[in-house]
Amino acid sequence: MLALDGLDVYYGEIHALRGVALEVRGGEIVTLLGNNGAGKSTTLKTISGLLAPRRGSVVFDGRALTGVPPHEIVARGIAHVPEGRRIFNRLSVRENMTMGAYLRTDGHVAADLDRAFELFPRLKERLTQVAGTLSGGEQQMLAIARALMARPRLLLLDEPSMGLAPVLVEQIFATIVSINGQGTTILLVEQNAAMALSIAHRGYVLETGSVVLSGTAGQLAENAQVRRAYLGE
Amino acid sequence: MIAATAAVAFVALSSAAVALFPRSILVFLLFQGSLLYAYVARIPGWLRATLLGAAVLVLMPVIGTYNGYYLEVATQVGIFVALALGLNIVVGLAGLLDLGYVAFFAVGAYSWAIFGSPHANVLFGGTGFPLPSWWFYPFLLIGLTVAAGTGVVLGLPVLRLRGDYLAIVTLGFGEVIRVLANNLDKPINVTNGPRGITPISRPPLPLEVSYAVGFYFLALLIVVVVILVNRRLEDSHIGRAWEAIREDQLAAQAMGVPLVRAKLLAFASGASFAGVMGVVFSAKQVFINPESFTFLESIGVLAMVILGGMGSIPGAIVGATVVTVLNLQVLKGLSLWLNELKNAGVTIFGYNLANLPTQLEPAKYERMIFGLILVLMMIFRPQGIFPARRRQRELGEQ
Amino acid sequence: MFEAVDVTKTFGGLTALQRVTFALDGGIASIIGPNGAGKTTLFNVFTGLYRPDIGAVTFRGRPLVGLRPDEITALGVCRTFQNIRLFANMTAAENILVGMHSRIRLGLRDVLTRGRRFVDAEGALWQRAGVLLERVGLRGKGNEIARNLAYGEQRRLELARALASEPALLLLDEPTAGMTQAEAGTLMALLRRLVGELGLAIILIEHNMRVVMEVSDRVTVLDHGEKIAEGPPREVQADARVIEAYLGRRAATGRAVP
Amino acid sequence: MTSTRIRSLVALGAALAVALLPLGSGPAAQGKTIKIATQSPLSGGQAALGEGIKLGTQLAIEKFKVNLEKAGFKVELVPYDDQAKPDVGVSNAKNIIADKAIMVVIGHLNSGVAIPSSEVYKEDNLPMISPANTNEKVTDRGYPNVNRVCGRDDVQGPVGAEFAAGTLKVKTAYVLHDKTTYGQGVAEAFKNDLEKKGVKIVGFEGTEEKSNFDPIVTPIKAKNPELVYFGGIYDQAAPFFKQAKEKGVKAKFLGPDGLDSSDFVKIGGKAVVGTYYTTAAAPASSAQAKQFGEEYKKKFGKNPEPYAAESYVATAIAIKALEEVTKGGKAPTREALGSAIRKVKYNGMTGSIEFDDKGDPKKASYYVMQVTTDNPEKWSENKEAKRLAIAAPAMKK
Amino acid sequence: MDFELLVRIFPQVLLDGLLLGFMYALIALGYTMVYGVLEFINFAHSEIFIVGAFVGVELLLGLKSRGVLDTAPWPLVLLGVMLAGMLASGALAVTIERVAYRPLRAAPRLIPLISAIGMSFFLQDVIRLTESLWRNAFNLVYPTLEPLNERFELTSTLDVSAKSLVVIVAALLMLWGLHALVNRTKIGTAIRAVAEDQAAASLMGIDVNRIISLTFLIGGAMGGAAGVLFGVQYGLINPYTGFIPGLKAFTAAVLGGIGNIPGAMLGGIVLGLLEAFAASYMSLLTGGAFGAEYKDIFAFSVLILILIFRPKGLLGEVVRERA
Repeated sequence: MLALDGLDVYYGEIHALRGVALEVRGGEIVTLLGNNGAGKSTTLKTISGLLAPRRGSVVFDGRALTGVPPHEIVARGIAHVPEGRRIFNRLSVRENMTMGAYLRTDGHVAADLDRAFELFPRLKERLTQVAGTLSGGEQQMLAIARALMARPRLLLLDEPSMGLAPVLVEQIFATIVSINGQGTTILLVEQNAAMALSIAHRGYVLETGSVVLSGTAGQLAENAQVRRAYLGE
Repeated sequence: MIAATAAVAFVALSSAAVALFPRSILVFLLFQGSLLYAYVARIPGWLRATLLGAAVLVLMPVIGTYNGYYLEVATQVGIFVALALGLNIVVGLAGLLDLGYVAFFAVGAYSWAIFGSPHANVLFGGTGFPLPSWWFYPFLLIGLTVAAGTGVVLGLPVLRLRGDYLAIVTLGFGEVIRVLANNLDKPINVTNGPRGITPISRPPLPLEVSYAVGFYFLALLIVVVVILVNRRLEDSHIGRAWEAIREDQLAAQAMGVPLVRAKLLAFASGASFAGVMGVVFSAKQVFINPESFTFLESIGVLAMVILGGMGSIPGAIVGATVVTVLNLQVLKGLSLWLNELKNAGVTIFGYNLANLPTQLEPAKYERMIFGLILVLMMIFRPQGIFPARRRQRELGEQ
Repeated sequence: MFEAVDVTKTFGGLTALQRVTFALDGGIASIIGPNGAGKTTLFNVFTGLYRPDIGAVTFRGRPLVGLRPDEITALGVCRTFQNIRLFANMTAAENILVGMHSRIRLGLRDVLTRGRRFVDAEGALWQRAGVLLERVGLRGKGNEIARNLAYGEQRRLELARALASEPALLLLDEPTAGMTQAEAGTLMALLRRLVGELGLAIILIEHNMRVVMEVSDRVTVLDHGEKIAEGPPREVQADARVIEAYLGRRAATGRAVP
Repeated sequence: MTSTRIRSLVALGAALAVALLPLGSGPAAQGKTIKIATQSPLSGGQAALGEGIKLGTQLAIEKFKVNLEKAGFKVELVPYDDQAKPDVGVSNAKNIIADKAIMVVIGHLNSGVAIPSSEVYKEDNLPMISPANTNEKVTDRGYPNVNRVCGRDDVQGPVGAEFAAGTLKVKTAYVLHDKTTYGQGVAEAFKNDLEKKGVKIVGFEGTEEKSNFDPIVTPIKAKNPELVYFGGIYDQAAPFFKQAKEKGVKAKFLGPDGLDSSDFVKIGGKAVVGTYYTTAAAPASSAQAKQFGEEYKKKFGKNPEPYAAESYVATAIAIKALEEVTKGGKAPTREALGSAIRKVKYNGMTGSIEFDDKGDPKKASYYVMQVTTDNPEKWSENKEAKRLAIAAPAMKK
Repeated sequence: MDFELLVRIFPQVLLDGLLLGFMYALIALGYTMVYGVLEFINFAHSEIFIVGAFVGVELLLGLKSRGVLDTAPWPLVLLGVMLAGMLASGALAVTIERVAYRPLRAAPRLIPLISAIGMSFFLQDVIRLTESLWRNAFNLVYPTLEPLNERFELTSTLDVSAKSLVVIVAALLMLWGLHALVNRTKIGTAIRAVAEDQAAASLMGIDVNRIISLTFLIGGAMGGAAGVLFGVQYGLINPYTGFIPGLKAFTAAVLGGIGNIPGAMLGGIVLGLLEAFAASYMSLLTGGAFGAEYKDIFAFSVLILILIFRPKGLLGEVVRERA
């Protein structure tokens, strides 16, 4: 479904990604592990068009995404929940959701709104509330719900557990699994390696901008290097 | 070695050329260019210092005897360099956007203008004024103090404001000072309103030199002092505190930087440079009125700082030089040259310039070109001509 | 040494802190709790960014309420920020030197005359900056622009900058956020050393429960602006209210601790 | 851009400059060229007036240069833009005195620029004839090289006062000015003289406002004066009078020579018909003035701005003096020209002009004109209401 | 002090101030729209505004020379002219953004400001060049639409002209329209989303560049409409006329809380009232010691005072600094 190959990305002079290659197949949950600065978020931003690679290719459904602006990438079926949630604080919950469905002209937006509220009943209670006043967990829910409003076939999630209480992290991960169960493919970047490997099918480990390890979630969880660096053993 | 020879030759040749063609603006630009080259060329420090020193101390005054206009340009460059350096502290280092900077210049200028002219008699009665002309020198200090005080007065109420709110308040303050200067001829005649104050005494000069040369050296001296003070402030805990405020005010305060004191000091030091130069300006002009202190002047100085490179001392110097030379020389030179072509009836593409309608008079569109240059500079070199560079330091690491 | 009594803070109608009492005499204390529980607000009250509506904060017997943040720093309380707030365009060493600001005893005259006193003092500052960089493992990075440092390095630089003010009490707001377990472990070891070597007291806001449990002498749990539990890590971990509001059952039973 | 690139750029610039060297070094035949410079704002908000000065000069040069050309001289105009800024004016002045071919300066518009600039001209005895600077200080310094063909504030103001009190016989007056050297100067002189004549001044204010005069008009209307005087230029006076009239102010309107432009009625329309203004320029019914107006319009496609006529006269005087000093084809000097200018007796459309020892016209004739129609084309048909001649006051020592 | 006079003119001064305030508010909207989205002061807005006024005057003069002006119904003429002014100013604003601001979007905030100042200088003289070639004129005068000059005497001390009423009505309509657009439509929500977080907005499928262009278009169009109304109201324009009202409107925008649409309105009105009362009353209150010339000092002093107590303007949200 999605294939990255030989991706080189720079921030000014800094070489952030060095020849990253990875693949996501339809229906999977794939996770990217790595410490901060390894290039996980950069990878996601390059896929969604926020960053332009200097070399290499991003192919989605057989069509190249390089050079395509972010808003068109959304139209092709990729939604990106960025790090730090980035909800629109001054917009209401409903307006945030409407923005998620910005490009849609079909008549099913209302139905999708209801579906999203099934996943996140808390949001329905706060429909007219200004998003900035939501709690951290609710904001994360809103960020994911908002992305789902675009009816993506591939969902990019960047650190959904960041800054959340453990009790909420469990909820969010359960929701991710159920979203995947409804047929949405997921590429998950996560600090919390244990959690991520527990729900993912496959994973990649990034270090200083390169893929150093890949395999099924089970293989990675057993890998000594992963256990030492990311599972803290 | 090649660079050293080139630099020396460049400076020498261009100054000789000025002597040969004293009216050619291009030649003078060449001379200025040679100084810039000497500054950026890879040559030993002592050679650089010698070349630049010789150029400003000896060559420039000599050139001035060939063409006094160049000396005037150089003096005005000096005045604006000091202003730009002062504003650089406030905007470039401390990150406080000030759109009314010229107010401090006005305060300095009026302080000497009032006491250095018979106008003070109107204000205080009697015939004791103007003060003897040597008072000019103490007044450099008084102008500095008054301007610094004004800086604090402005600084105090606006400490809580940020960014554009600060900008608008400083803009308002600048306008208030100008309008006050324009209106304070009644009920008490402090500034003589729009008619301005004249004649303003000029200082006695130590040597037998002309006023043009005298003011050149005076401006030069002040600029040197300002640069020195600026560098010392910048390279100290005070300068670092300013930059920290610019980068992140809240974090700076949490790290122990007293915001109020640091910001007031920034306003005061920036203002004091303008104050000193105001005193010099009023004596040089012999006449001042509020027209010299408009909002556009503040904008001009801001453009110098940003064009040169924010927070950078060489940047502020070069920025002030470029803008002043551009305004007083290049654009003027260009329109004079076009005018000459026109008078000579030169034909371009089969069109005789003498038939040029007066609407297209080149002298009328100097500001348009200036505006265009500003836009282009920002687009193609937004960091300025000489962006600030971090100093590399030896650290106590084992 | 540090004491906060009945601290209450409201924003508009929203109560961010409700009669929170907190005391520390040394060692490492952690504050945990769900997002929006008031942890960062409490830090902001401690460091003078917010003034509490009610309540007193004292440090070594001196009241802190009403003092400006820089005055509190000068007294020996310094902090880091949840989302790193370095002086991005200054070098690492300069960042640390700004941290020393409240300890610098030079006046405007010293700066302008640049006499012996200034040169010596300034030299000593840079020397010490080097030592601090080395302490947090940033040796050789002194001349790098802060913005260009890697994320983990930035976190450590922020710590060094806080240490530069010679604090007796250090407030760290999620210092391991965005770090892998291995990196977090290294940082905690460093904190432990600091407590041991310098006699520092540290208050920590953390989400990484493994870190909290390993390093803290005591844990305080906030929820909705109120203190709901306090005590040694093991006790707090077993507290029913804490499990309900924050930890969740999985974490409490020790399975797959995140 | 790295410093290497700066370096290469500088080098490139230098090479370019060398290549262009001969261009900027001025024409070779300097000795046989006489240049007349103008300094006035050619850009910015006051550009319209500044351009009038330049165009008036240009017209005069073309008209009167014949004799000089016969004597073998080429006469050229060099217009400088002083941007109404003193520092720019001074730097231009330095440039002007360095160009030895420039024999005389016609300018400036603003006294604030003229005073410091003339300090520079004095360094080299370069004569300056001002068409527009009415501030007393311009000539009261007693410089031998500084002259003006326009009246002084302290002459024109009293002319207006004499007319208001003597002819119109008003009892109350309201005075507004534009807060410029000129406007305030003439308004104050007017007000002081009028008070002496026993007229009650019900208000005296300044304003920099250019568009919205509502809040100023409201109290005027309430006070209901018989006369409203505006010290300033037509582009402010016309909207002011217009808005006042529309709001129901019933007073007569009076102003100084800044109103003497056909644009005054173009802007003010019917509302300003009947307005009086004082001017030194003769009514266009006089043959000379009429001819000037027509030639100006023909050449530049518009009616003359205020001070265009004065610039024309100033240039004519300068050329007359130049003819004097170049007799027999000898090269003129600035100093000689300066004293020659002081000796010129010129009879033109602003009356006969002869300078006194300060450079003021010995005797200024003033006309009080009344606007008769709202058709700008017929500005020249304005009616002469009164004629007065007043000598400039002697230098205050 | 003439107390009776003071009271007598009060209603008129109030009305004068309101009228001026609406004018400022209209211009201020352009600043505020752009600021709200890009946090950037579009210094060239005064020229965008004055271009509207110039297009208006050219059209009216054109109609007049064809003799249509007096026969056509005035509301139609005015509407047409305003639309043309809005279109021209809007297009100019979009072009300026594309050429002079977009390349600088990632640069530090002062850089686009200087670019805008340069643009302002440039445009002033371009307008002047164009007008001097086209009409050989510097000052242009709005032809009068006779019905608009009619005055209504409300009381013996209070009257108002038809054109003032038109300005007030037009201002209110435009403000209402703008408010509705921004708060009640999807495109308005998108504008607010872009204002808050451009990257996140692009991840929603919003074409950020288009939304920014749209913002400039709307802000510019408001400026153009204000320009035409300004010309109709005051009659005289020249290439530099825009500068001072632009500066005042910018002040009004900041006073109200920049980036806030009702704030621009309120700021404009407050500034207008301040100026009107200062200009009318200063001399009466001080017995002639101070006069109308102090109105700007008065206005700016009050501005400074207000900002000291409300550092984010009258309606600006006081954002809590998150540590």
